[in-house]
Amino acid sequence: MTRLFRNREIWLALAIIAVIVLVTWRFSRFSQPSNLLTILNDTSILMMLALGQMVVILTRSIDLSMASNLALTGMIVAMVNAAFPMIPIPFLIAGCIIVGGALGAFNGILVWKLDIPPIVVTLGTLTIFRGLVFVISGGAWVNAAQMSPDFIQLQRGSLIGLPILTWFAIVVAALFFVLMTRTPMGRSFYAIGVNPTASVYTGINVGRTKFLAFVISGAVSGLCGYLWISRYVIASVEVASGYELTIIAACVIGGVSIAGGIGTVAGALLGALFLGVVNNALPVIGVSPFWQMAISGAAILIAVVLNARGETRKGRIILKKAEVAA
Amino acid sequence: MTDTTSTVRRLPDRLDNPFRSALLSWESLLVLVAIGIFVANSIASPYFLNAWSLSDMTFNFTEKALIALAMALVIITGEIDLSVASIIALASTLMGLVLNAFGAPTPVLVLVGILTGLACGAFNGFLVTVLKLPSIVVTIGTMSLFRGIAFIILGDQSFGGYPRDFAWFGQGYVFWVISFELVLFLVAAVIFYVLLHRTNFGRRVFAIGNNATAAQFSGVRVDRIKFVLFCLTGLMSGIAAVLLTARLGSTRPSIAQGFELDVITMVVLGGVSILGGAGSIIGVVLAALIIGLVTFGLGLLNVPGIVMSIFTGTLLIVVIALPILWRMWKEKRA
Amino acid sequence: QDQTRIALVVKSLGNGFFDAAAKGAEEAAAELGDVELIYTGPTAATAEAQIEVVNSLIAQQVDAIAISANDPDALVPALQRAMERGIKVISWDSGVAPEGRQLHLNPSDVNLIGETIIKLAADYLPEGGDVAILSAASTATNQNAWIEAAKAVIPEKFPNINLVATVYGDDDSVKSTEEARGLIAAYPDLKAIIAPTTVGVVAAAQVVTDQNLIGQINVTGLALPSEFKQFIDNGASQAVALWNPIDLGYSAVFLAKALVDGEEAAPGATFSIGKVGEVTLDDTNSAAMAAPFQFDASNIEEFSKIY
Amino acid sequence: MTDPILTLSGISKSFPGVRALNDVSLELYAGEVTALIGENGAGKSTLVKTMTGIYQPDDGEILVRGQAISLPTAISASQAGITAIHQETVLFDELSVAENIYLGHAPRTRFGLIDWKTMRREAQLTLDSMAAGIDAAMPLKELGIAKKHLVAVARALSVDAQVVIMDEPTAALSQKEIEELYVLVDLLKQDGKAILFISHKFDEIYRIADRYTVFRDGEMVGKGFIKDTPQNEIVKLMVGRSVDQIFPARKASIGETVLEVSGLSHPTEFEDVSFSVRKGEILGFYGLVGAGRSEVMQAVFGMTKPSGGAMVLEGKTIAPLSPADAVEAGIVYVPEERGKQGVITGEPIFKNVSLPSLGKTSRSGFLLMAEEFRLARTYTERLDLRASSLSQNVSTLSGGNQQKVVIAKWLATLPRVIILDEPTKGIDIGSKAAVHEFMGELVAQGLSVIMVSSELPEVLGMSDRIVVMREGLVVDILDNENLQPETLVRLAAGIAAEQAA
Ligand SMILES: Nc1ncnc2c1ncn2[C@@H]1O[C@H](COP(=O)(O)OP(=O)(O)OP(=O)(O)O)[C@@H](O)[C@H]1O
Ligand SMILES: Nc1ncnc2c1ncn2[C@@H]1O[C@H](COP(=O)(O)OP(=O)(O)OP(=O)(O)O)[C@@H](O)[C@H]1O
Ligand SMILES: [Mg+2]
Ligand SMILES: [Mg+2]
Repeated sequence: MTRLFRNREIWLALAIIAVIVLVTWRFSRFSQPSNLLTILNDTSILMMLALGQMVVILTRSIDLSMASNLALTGMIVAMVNAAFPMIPIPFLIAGCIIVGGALGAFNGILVWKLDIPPIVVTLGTLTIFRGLVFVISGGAWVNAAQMSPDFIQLQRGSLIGLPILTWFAIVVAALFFVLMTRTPMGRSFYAIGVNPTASVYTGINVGRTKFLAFVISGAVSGLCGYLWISRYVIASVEVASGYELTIIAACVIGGVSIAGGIGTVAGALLGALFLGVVNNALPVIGVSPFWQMAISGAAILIAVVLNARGETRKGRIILKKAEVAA
Repeated sequence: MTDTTSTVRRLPDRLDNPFRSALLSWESLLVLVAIGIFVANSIASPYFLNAWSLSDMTFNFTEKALIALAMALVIITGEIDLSVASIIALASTLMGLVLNAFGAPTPVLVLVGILTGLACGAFNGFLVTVLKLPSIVVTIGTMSLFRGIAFIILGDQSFGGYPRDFAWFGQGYVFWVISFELVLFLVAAVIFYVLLHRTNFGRRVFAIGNNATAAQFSGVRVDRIKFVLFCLTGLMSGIAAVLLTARLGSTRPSIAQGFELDVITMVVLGGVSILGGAGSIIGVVLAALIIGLVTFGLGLLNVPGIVMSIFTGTLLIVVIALPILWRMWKEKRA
Repeated sequence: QDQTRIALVVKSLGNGFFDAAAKGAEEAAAELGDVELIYTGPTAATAEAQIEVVNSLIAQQVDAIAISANDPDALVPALQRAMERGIKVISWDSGVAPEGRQLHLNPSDVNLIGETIIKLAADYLPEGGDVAILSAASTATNQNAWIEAAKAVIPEKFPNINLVATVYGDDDSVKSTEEARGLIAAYPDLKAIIAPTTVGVVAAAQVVTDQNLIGQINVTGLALPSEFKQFIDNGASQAVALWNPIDLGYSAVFLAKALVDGEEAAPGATFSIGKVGEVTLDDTNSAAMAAPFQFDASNIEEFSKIY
Repeated sequence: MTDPILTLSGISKSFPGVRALNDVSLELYAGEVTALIGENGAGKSTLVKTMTGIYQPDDGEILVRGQAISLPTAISASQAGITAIHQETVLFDELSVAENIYLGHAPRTRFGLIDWKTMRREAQLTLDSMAAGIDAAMPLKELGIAKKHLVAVARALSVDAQVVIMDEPTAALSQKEIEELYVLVDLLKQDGKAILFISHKFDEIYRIADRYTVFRDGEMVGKGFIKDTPQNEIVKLMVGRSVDQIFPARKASIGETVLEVSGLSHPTEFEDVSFSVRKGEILGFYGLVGAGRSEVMQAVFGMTKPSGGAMVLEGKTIAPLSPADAVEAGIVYVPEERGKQGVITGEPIFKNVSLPSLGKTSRSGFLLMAEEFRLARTYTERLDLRASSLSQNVSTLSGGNQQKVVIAKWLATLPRVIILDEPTKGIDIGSKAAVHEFMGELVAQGLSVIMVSSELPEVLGMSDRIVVMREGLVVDILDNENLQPETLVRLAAGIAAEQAA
């Protein structure tokens, strides 16, 4: 039991429930299943992005280019769809994952082969990718009228009562869960985050593993590029601009340690969900939109403080007496 | 050591030639890049080589570069401050508030701006050094918090009507085409150069960046120094807020949006190691100049800002990658 | 130099509205013959980015700047500097404070727009009800002026319309979408969303469509026919309005050229704006181009092909 | 005489500026322990890394049972039947014990996924076979340092290998665990494995090794059978000269009490620790690894905050809140983890030395480089530091020389009390004698020295008085006169207490 409550995912889940209960107390409609499902659906994209970012952060790296990657892939897919509406959507989605993965691989190669710090690489590609959106589109937007109905409608369909978009998130989360807990690759992300030098001794190629992490975060960004564009039915240069920090915030709130090696799939999902619930609750309880930013900032800080409390390494305890007390 | 006194070996101060290593340094690479871009600009646009043009150019980067000076020190210690742009927003908003609420005179406005910056920096510093939270996370949080407070205060309003003498800080010229902003930046650059490279404080900053634990074990007050550096970054952001507000003549909560990444780009391009422990002020000043030259030069060709960012992004990666590729190439040949 | 160089500076590049305006500006330049048009602006709609654009235009010694400003005050110092260096400065669409320009071209009359956006909602709400406004950035000059005008006109002309909230989507499709969702969640009795911005109106209509609220909530406001046609077609909106952005860009270039050619901008002065007609400056040196034009199911098809 | 299982011949390896290995050879035989002996920086660990696929040799070949093989990765080495306990801990705090043992070669299910159940079971079996008393499902971070080391051993044994390499496996273990390790080595020998054993401790080399190979400065300088070779011969091969293993006579006159610590406590690490150290005295701290000695010292040094207790230095009550306060008061600490806490790798020698003394080498806060060089030269030369220049990066120095930089740094502050935490851990025999010699000099100059050490001969040879700690408590404080080693061991391990009870 005590072990259960030392688990930060539990605390985060409780915090989310607390917010929902508090808001419901004043606005009963908030916790209606339909509204909760809407929130889940609204948060789906952020959840997937947070998972991609988590893998990178686990390896002691950071991917600041995810939002730009998303915008670039999204613009490409929107333009392709506008030009060739007959291409089936599953092909487009596969294309997005490949393009996004390739952009991620570009980051990864620079990190792996040239050993440039990830924050520098992705700070550069953050601006480069977004600039390319402008270059390929000539600055023009692709709007709903130009997109094919399938392109827009796919994620809005529903399956067993849940929107397809939510299903995307569920499938991606399940894949990540298997990847991170059951495959050598997933475990090597943790290993190089916890102790990069020691990883070398266990036969892990640290550079290549980081490269793979960037490919994964890129592929997720690419997938979300399509989902984002078809959700908001507009592709422009400013799509998801500044969103990279929201993604990182979701990871941090979810207990992913920025120092690498610590973080779980459940944590990242809950971190994203927390932001989703808070953002959704504010307008409902009638908080002026001008308060929104300050509140989410404060939420991030509080989450970090609480996480750090849980993380204070209870190193080893020498005194017998203290051991009993603990 | 019974028999060592006879065989004491004399250790020379250094083996390498300092002049030679200066020639091969990062700064000299940046000087070459800067000259190259300057020449390219002069050829590409007939309007570039003009005293007023060059003077106008400096306005594009001085405020960011002022913050970059302090940010360089923060990054050298292995920390980062992403909240600088939001500090500008909050400081500018509070200046507008005291102006509109009490009709405060210019000196009070400047003081409010600077003190707000300092207070925000101290808040960051507190979270990082006392609560021991990672700075990248803390400042992502305060980035929303500070600007969020500005939004709460201002909502959809704006503050304007800044006095004429206040506007001088952002628009005035000290001499001919030399603006006050530029002079202030140059003075600050000299001060920061001395602070980082010529004082005990600077030496300790480098030691922290190289190995904070060992530095602490060596009697360096690591937390105190980090706290001071966050305050310093806040202070410079406050000063930048004064300049920017004076230049714009108005305050909106969205002021200075996105500055933080430009500032960090300058610092990194300037050769400061993002991992901490290495960097120089000269590099940062050169990097600021390079970014100013690139953006202004492309602006003269009416290249949209977003396309310029491709150039700065590429420049960042290429300039960092070049020495590495060079070294790899040399190793391969050896 | 023989050519007159006129810079058309917009809030942000890529926006369909401004691209249409640029088209009109090109037309005007071609018609005038000796005009070289520079179409420029930042990608993110911020004042700082616009100032950098203005600075580089000053350095290029263009003859005139015609700007749609992201902030009425922040651009003043930069534009004043431009005027000091002999550059003619006008603002259009979204204005600059009078000391920062020589004249301002309103797309339409502020009060008229304010009344129109409320009327668009009220026309389809015979018994009245709750409406909310989804605006652009909280700092957008023109939107704020229209909203003020709209608020002023409600009590006397539309007493049964109840304006419950004004929210800001920052002309960002995601933010606008979220704000629209928030409105719908917070105000169960909402009957109409008024979005006096081409980005916000599309986002709101998409949300209403997605949440199957067609018929319950009417989306209206200012919209580009080409972007908005589908929502008139599917019933998410009954009618929207807009002036012709092509004419707006066209007129702006004519006015800028007139100033470069030596005409004086003073209260009462009259300017010819080519095929659009002529305008007269009021006592703040502002002029209004034309009344907003209404689109509904009857005419959207035709106009969606034009802009 | 059988053929060797593993043969290395003509191996060379260079790093930028250092020739770590030069044409060395080595043979390992089934069922025998070969000791690899050499000073710090002789190239022992580098050789281990070339044998385990972590480094690629520049030259030379590796033969397993006469077959030349190449080892491009760590995994290929374990496939070739070579496993190692490395000098650096190859461990992951955030992962479970079982995963630490199997990371990189975890059992898989039919679908290629990691089979956690089998992994945990196998790991538990390996641990139990070593009598480690560790639960394989536990997170590694909850283990003490010695147990962690056992996990590292288990990791090496989890690979089915013919060649087992142990690079200073006993450096972090206490006597009890060392004994258990010896048993394990015997078992491996009986299994017919070839073992390479690296150690600086001659007693254990003579106890378990059959053969030896000696390296000096990256070259192989001798090999043979342990039982035919006396210790001083090996030492001579190793350092190129003969070295006395005699501890210097303590001739300092002991004066009045300098530092008095009373009732020092910490919520989880130690309680009611009281001791005093006098002028010109070496106070030894003995205990098993993990007894909490370092924690006490770090509290005295202001690094960790005690929950209670008082300290009086030369009559003045002090309460250092940070190392800076302690240094100002005149207490300095040479930490145990040299690389992490001692030297600032990445900075040159002179900056390391001057760091705590910047106040003295500067004028009103501004650096005076000439002063810094002078200060650094004075103290490093006194310690006979081996370096090419004062601007050499400390990371390029060998462990022993790094230790000298740390000591020089503190001497330059002219301290009253100097605390040395495991000052000779991992240091070769030549440098060790120098450090001991030097401690004698320090006390002769009137300093007080506190020496934390887990090595009995060192504690007994150097200390005037000895504080014994166990599980965070001071068990006894003894005068070092006619002390029997057994007494100390019994006190430290708590055996005496049990017998009494
Ligand atoms: N990665 C490296 N880069 C540069 N030099 C290195 C590297 N690794 C080892 N060296 C150098 O190679 C030499 C041999 O080092 P090695 O670690 O093999 O010594 P060792 O015999 O294991 O010493 P110890 O007894 O202290 O463990 C030393 O001079 C060391 O500084
Ligand atoms: N569980 C652990 N995880 C990580 N590090 C540990 C752990 N236990 C001990 N250490 C580290 O190992 C070193 C020795 O532990 P400790 O200080 O408890 O014992 P000690 O009695 O001082 O022993 P020593 O003789 O090694 O100094 C310390 O530096 C400590 O930080
Ligand atoms: Mg070694
Ligand atoms: Mg210890």
